[in-house]
Amino acid sequence: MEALIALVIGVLTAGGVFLALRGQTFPVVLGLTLMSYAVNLFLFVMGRLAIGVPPIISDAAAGYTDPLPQALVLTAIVISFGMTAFVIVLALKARAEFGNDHVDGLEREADRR
Amino acid sequence: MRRWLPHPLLTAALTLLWLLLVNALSAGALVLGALLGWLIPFATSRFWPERIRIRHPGVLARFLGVFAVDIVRGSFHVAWLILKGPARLRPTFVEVPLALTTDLAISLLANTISLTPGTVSARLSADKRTLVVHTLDTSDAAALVAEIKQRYEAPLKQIFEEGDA
Amino acid sequence: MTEILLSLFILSGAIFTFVGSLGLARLRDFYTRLHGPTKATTLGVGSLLIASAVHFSLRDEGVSLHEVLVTLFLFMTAPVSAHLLAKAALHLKVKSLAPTPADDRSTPPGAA
Amino acid sequence: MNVPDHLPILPVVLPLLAGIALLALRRAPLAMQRGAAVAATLALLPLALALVQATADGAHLVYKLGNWDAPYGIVLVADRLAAWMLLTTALLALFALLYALTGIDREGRHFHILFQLQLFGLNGAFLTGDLFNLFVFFEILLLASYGLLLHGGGRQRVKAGLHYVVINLVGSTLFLFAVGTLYGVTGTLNMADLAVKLAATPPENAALVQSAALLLFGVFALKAALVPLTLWLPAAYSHTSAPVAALFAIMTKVGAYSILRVYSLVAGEAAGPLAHLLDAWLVPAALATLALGMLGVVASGSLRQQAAWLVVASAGTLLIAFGLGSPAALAAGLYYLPHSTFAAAALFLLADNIARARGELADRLESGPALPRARLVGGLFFVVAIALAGLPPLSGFLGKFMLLQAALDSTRMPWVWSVVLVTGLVGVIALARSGSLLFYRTHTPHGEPAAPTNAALAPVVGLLALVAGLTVAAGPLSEFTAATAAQLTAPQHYLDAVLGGAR
Amino acid sequence: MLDTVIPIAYTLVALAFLMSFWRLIAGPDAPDRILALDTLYVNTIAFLVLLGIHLGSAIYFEAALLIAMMGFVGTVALAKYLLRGDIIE
Amino acid sequence: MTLLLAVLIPFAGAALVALASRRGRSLSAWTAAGVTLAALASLAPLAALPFAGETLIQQMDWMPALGLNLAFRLDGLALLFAGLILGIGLLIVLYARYYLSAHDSMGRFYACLMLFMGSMLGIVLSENLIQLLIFWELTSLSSFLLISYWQHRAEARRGARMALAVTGLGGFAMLGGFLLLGHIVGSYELSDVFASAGHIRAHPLYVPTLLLILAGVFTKSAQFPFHFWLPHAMAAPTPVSAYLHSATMVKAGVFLLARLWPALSGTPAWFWLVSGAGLATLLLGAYVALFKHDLKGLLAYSTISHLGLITLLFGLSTPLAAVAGVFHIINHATFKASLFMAAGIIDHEAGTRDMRRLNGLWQYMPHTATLAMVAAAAMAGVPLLNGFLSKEMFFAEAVHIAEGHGSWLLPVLVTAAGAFAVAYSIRFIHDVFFNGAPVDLPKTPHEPPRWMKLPVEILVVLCLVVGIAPALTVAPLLAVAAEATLQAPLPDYHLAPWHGFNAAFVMSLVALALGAAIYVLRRPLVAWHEAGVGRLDARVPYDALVNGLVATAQRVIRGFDTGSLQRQVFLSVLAALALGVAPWFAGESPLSGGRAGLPLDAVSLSAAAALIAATGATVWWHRQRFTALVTLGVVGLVVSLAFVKFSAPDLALTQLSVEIVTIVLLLLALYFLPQHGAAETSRARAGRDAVIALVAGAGTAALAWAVLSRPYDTIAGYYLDNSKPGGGGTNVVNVILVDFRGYDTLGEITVLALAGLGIVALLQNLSLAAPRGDAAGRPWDADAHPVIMATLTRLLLPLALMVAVFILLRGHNQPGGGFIAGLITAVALIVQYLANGAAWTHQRMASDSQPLIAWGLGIATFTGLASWAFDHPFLTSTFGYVTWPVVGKFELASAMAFDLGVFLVVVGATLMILTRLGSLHHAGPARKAAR
Ligand code: NA
Ligand code: NA
Repeated sequence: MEALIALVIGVLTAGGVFLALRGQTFPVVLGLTLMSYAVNLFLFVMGRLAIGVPPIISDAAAGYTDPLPQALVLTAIVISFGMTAFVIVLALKARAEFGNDHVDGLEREADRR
Repeated sequence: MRRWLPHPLLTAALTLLWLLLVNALSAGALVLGALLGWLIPFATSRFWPERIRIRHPGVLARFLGVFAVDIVRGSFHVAWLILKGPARLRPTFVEVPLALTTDLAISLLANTISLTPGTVSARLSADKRTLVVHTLDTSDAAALVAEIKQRYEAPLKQIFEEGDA
Repeated sequence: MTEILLSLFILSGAIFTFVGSLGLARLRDFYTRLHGPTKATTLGVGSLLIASAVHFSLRDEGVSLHEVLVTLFLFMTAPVSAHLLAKAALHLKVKSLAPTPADDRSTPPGAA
Repeated sequence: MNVPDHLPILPVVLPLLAGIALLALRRAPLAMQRGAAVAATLALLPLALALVQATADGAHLVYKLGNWDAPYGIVLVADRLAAWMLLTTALLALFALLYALTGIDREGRHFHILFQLQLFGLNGAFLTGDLFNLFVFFEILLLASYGLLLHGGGRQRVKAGLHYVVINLVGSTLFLFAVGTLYGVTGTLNMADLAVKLAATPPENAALVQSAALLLFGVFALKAALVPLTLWLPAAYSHTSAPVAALFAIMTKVGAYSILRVYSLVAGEAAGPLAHLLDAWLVPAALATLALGMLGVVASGSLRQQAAWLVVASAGTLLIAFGLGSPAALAAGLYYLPHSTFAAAALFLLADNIARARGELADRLESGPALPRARLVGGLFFVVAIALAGLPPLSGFLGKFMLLQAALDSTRMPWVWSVVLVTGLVGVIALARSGSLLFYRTHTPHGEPAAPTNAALAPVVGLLALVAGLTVAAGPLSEFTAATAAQLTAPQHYLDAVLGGAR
Repeated sequence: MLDTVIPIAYTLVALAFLMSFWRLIAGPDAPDRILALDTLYVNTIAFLVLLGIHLGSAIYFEAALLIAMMGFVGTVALAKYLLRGDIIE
Repeated sequence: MTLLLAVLIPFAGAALVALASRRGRSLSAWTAAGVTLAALASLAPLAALPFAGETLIQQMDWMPALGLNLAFRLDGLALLFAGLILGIGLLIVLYARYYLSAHDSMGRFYACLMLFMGSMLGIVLSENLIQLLIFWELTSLSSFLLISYWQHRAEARRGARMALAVTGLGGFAMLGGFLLLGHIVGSYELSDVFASAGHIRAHPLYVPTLLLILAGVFTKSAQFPFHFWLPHAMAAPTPVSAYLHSATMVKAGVFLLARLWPALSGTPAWFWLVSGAGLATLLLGAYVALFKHDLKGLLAYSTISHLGLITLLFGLSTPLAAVAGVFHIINHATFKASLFMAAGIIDHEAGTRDMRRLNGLWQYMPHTATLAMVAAAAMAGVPLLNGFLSKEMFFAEAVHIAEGHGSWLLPVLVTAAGAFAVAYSIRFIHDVFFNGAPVDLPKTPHEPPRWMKLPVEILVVLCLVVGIAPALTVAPLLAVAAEATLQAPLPDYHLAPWHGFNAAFVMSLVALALGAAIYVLRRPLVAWHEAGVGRLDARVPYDALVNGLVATAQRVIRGFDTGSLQRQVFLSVLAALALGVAPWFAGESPLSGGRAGLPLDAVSLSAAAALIAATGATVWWHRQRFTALVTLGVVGLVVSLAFVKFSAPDLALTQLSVEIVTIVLLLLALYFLPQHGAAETSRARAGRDAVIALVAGAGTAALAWAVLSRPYDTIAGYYLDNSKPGGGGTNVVNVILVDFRGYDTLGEITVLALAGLGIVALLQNLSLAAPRGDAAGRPWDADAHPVIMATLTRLLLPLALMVAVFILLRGHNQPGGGFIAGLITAVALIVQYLANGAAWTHQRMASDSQPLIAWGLGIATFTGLASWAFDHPFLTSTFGYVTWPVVGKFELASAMAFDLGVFLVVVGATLMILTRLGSLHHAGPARKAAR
């Protein structure tokens, strides 16, 4: 299972990086979102994988997984949500300012130096 | 009374909802549920200013029974159709002329249709007088329309609109 | 006995869930595919939720009915989703096996 | 517990409360908003000074948030370094804010709220003793900086802002990967606890923790605009509004500060597999940054661009000092830090004054008609240029002198000396060129351009007064930074102060 | 008995999930994909309920409830986008 | 600290002068003179000390730990220079008063002059080398201002920049040299340096130290090959040239040679470097001076030549040569200052400095001509003038050295240089004052004002009296200065106009005769020179160097900083890869640890397969944006599923809610963006990106695997143990969020609030054209708010709010909490917008959600602050159990209030973001105008 999760994190990162390297705002936003999925998963599994042992104290519980990474990921999710929202709006602002949706405000590849 | 408890039905429903959420029946839960059930409608009343009145509780109960049976029946029917294979289906669009006038009743009818045997309400005309329904497997469109009108529209009309029109 | 009942609910729930998605995968046009999830899958989940309610009511003291809530939510929302999707499909003139109705030309009441 | 016991949290809570108050006051008259903003910023000064005083004897004030012991709860740790950073920030912020009051705060919405929350983020980052909390405060100061950077809008600004935001999002992702890995290996987040645990890393985990620590370094390097992660800075700083650019003079220092803070704890002499971790990376990258920065200064087409590249160069200089790592070098860097911050800020503000007075020509490095109040503005430019080029007698020279002297003991001395001295000369040549293009009139003026106002020049003068203060008081201040460096190179006290309760 | 039924149920749900996903990839039209996503949400609810029964924990209930709510919102938003482009107008 | 005071007086005076200039031109001149006199007066009482054989050292701490103190030294050498600086400075002040025209700003001139004067004084009075360097650089800076005084002239600007660049170069080198010297000696104080002379010369770092210091000396004193800036500095007003190039700026270099002579001289390296540069400069300057048509150009090269002479003398390393060097410093200062002033008078009166046009001025200004002739004769080394005396000593020393080395090359060369000096001096006189009639002068020359000539007269008198009676005049001063230079007893020397008919005198005679001959033959020589050597201009390579620097810089910067975000992202990823991968190459740590993992199961495998496929689909279809959005939804769903599966219900709830809000956000944005992305990258670029993306993916996967396959020790146990007893909640994640690490959460909601506020600020004045139809060109559906959806969502609202309250309240003990509750609330409200439209919804709720944010942040912060009242740190939580009749026992925790704050911020920020974005095209200018 650990290897599978590692693979998933790797795939998400690869997809995120590839999209972040695109030249238009929308795929870049998608890429950043994928990256945030990757990093949230990564941060989460740093507490190791455990099934059926949520960190909620009860007499019946068989055990608990590490709650700290979960708390960290929660914070990270919220923060990346705020960031994503901002970057999306910024993409619109850029669209309005540039007249196109290229990250550098260029119409075509040929426009660049 | 009306001022202090504008939506008794909603309050009751929400209290019940709270008990379901808490998944326990205790005095504390009831009190808190009732409190919230009383407060929340104040916040949401502007979204739903008119009161929902149910005029024939008996009809409603019967309607719900029919509906429940139809859902199960419909699901088995659709499952069977799916398993039988796509080739034998006779999909059709039918237009159901509506006698209902209120948005609530029309919406409930549309949802009922969507949840019951092989039909999905696909479009409501702009004048709200016709409902386009897609069926999965129908040979007689007219019969279907008639059944819908008789089986679902009539009771809904009775429950929500009688006396209004 | 209860375990048989429970198993029955679980199994039928799973089968309906499966069949709903099967329909989604197998059927030949969007409109027919729409029927699978809206009915079979919804009922499948409903069935599983009943199993859950039974299970937890029996295991712990007290009745577990909060599963009703999920069912209620699904039954309230699934038809709306289906309706909107069908409406969108009609708008987009998605390929249909059945002849599609003419565009809606009626004017809304009150429109000039 | 009485008020002085809460001292470490006050510089964090105050701007937060100010931000909230300003949010509540957003419909109040502008004068009231401004008054509140200035009062809040001004109030940071006594707090920072009190912290400097409280930490001057070498104490580490540990503030246990939520009353939870480290490493379980988050602790704030105020030491000389933190106090120094806070004081620098408070002084800088005050003048940046005063400049904004000349009307720039009205060019967009929420300026004062964003400004206060920016300070909240900065102060929080300087005080925290927890690595993940550092991430959180990085995000606060970044998001606030996004808002401030884009304040006022405009095509160039939006483009620079977009790049800045995206590249920082990539950086934040990297931060989390690094923190995550460190937690995954050590099971802790408190910097002191991390230091203790990392020092005891078994050999089979060595590469893993090194990898994580270097990724973290990558994040800080990005914030510090270290080569090759420099490119976001020139565009962002040269296209934003002047008070924001001035305030941002501290932003690269946040990266440098973090490098110093984290690696003084986890990569010191006794740090196990992490000992001397940055040795192979930091100084070469910093030298390249300084060189690139100065080339940028030479290549710039406008004064603001030049100022931005000077920020890059100063980040390079600072990190050379931090990279050398000896107490003397750290002391030099820490002395140079406020200097370069104030001087760069002064240049951004002055450039804006010049740009506004030159109309169409703005701050482009092209000769034009004589400026109104040319003698005063030119005189100020002369002083700023001296400060930034590191020429005598100002603190820039003293900082470089300290750095070069400190480098004498290093094997990298020839590299450090060559780059620092040659870039110094290049800086002089470039700034002389700018000055003569901007201030030496080549044709007679047509029309009456708007003269820079006293209100707009006063913050420049104020910042230069700070530079002068750094120069005059170089003795005691360099002793303070030497003491700070000593504190940093002997982290055991930090560890004891933070973990005392837990061990 | 449950020990045999639950793995079967898991497998069926997993297959359902994969088939829905297949439709999402295959399309061919946007409504198909939205429908498939909606179905995936419902499949997930089924999975969560199963997991709850299997692990004997009521902790997954809220997730199921939330998926029911959120899945609906997502579907509605996506469908409205197809209809109107501007989803909040 | 009298010496400090003396140095500070001119600096303070500069400010005074600038102030005085507002009150009239003369006042600033008088103030400047007063300041100079004040500085002189402050030193006067101390002047006796050097003559009494005492060295006055005054110190004050500045940066004692670093060896940089304010330390001043007054010995003979310093006194001599201070006298020259202030004395000639005073004459310059007087002269400039009449020289500057009505267009010239007196205030600026005198202020800069005072700054320069103070800086020079600082150099010569410094005991600490670093302090000396500081004043050294200040002379560069203030001379920049002086040279560029006529800033409207391109050559003035260029000359000033060149001087600054070249002397700046030297300054930076010298800083290195002084640092090394300080390192060798262990102190920057001159006294310590002198005391360690032997140690210094034996030190392995001696040669680099010497080279660096000499770089400073040679650039400042315009020694070959750094001489070229000096002629260009002639663009300065003549008083500036007279001051800078006689007694001060260029003399700073030779002053330093004298100052460090006891510590550094006497080695072969010193001998060859210093005397070599001096000799080359001497010859070059003397030769070129002859061919300059510009009066000041001639004087400039003559200055270069004389500086070479002085340098050569110090380079010879004999005490006697050093004495001669000091002597020539004095003499050159007097005759060169007067010559520059005379040249200035001529320029001032005749309107040109071109000797081809200036002829026969004797008839117009005989008085000035007489003065110039005497000064020029001194420059030529004519007997009975001061220049003759030091030149004799120089010739004698050259002969002496030659005898030691057995080579007569040096005497021959210096005689040749002397001959050229005679020739250009004759030219200066004959070409200007005689040689026929003037050619086309701009104005008719006449004698200058009385007071303008006075400084020249004083200096010329000095040339004479020193030349005739040196023993009675200059001898004591020279003795103390020379003794201070040597830091040793003086050698035997004799100051007199007549030393008998010796080798030096012969050389002088030869030089005079040869010089006259050269002048006579000047025409063919000029022609020959201008056809060859004269075409060489050091400015050309200098400009090429500077332009090359600029061009290189621009090329490097443009090449690196293309303004491309893609490049930045690429570099960041690359850097991260390099940093992350590097440690593994050491090869000591295995990638895998030994920890046993969980078994795989079918559901996880299918979910992972779906996630991977969905990620691939998102990437593959990123240009079909809507589709990519749907596939991204699957990714988010599976990630939530993973959270659920691995015991993180809170995370799953959060991820699900965020997921939906993000999709709504992206849809809102997509409306204004192209539905289909254009193909913007080449295949090769995409291939490169794919490779780096895959490598980055492999890297993170490996990192994750490396951690997951290892055991770890965590502080988690503490949270599990203390959550209930210490935090009052059983949901440990929530207790961490609102209590153990509540500070993080406070930060997190601030981020969210900032996002909202930032977005509002961004969206201000933003208007975007709304597309009329979808990507396929279909017009939008007419039905904006389908009835069925509208009705049902309204019904759902109270339900959803109830759920939100439930999630909020139970969060402390069960999965949930303020954040999720906030998102549920926000989503429930957003659905109202979706179903019923913004206008309808705004009628039913407050459209401004900023108060919610303020309240939320405020509640959270004040909850934290409340703990102060109980003497606890910020954010200390408290909880208790209350029992009410009927209701029973329930928990109240301050953390719940904190969570309420979180809830409000989330609702406020989310609503704000979504609704602002949703009403974007309503804010368009067209709509506004219509209102
Ligand atoms: Na139906
Ligand atoms: Na002539």
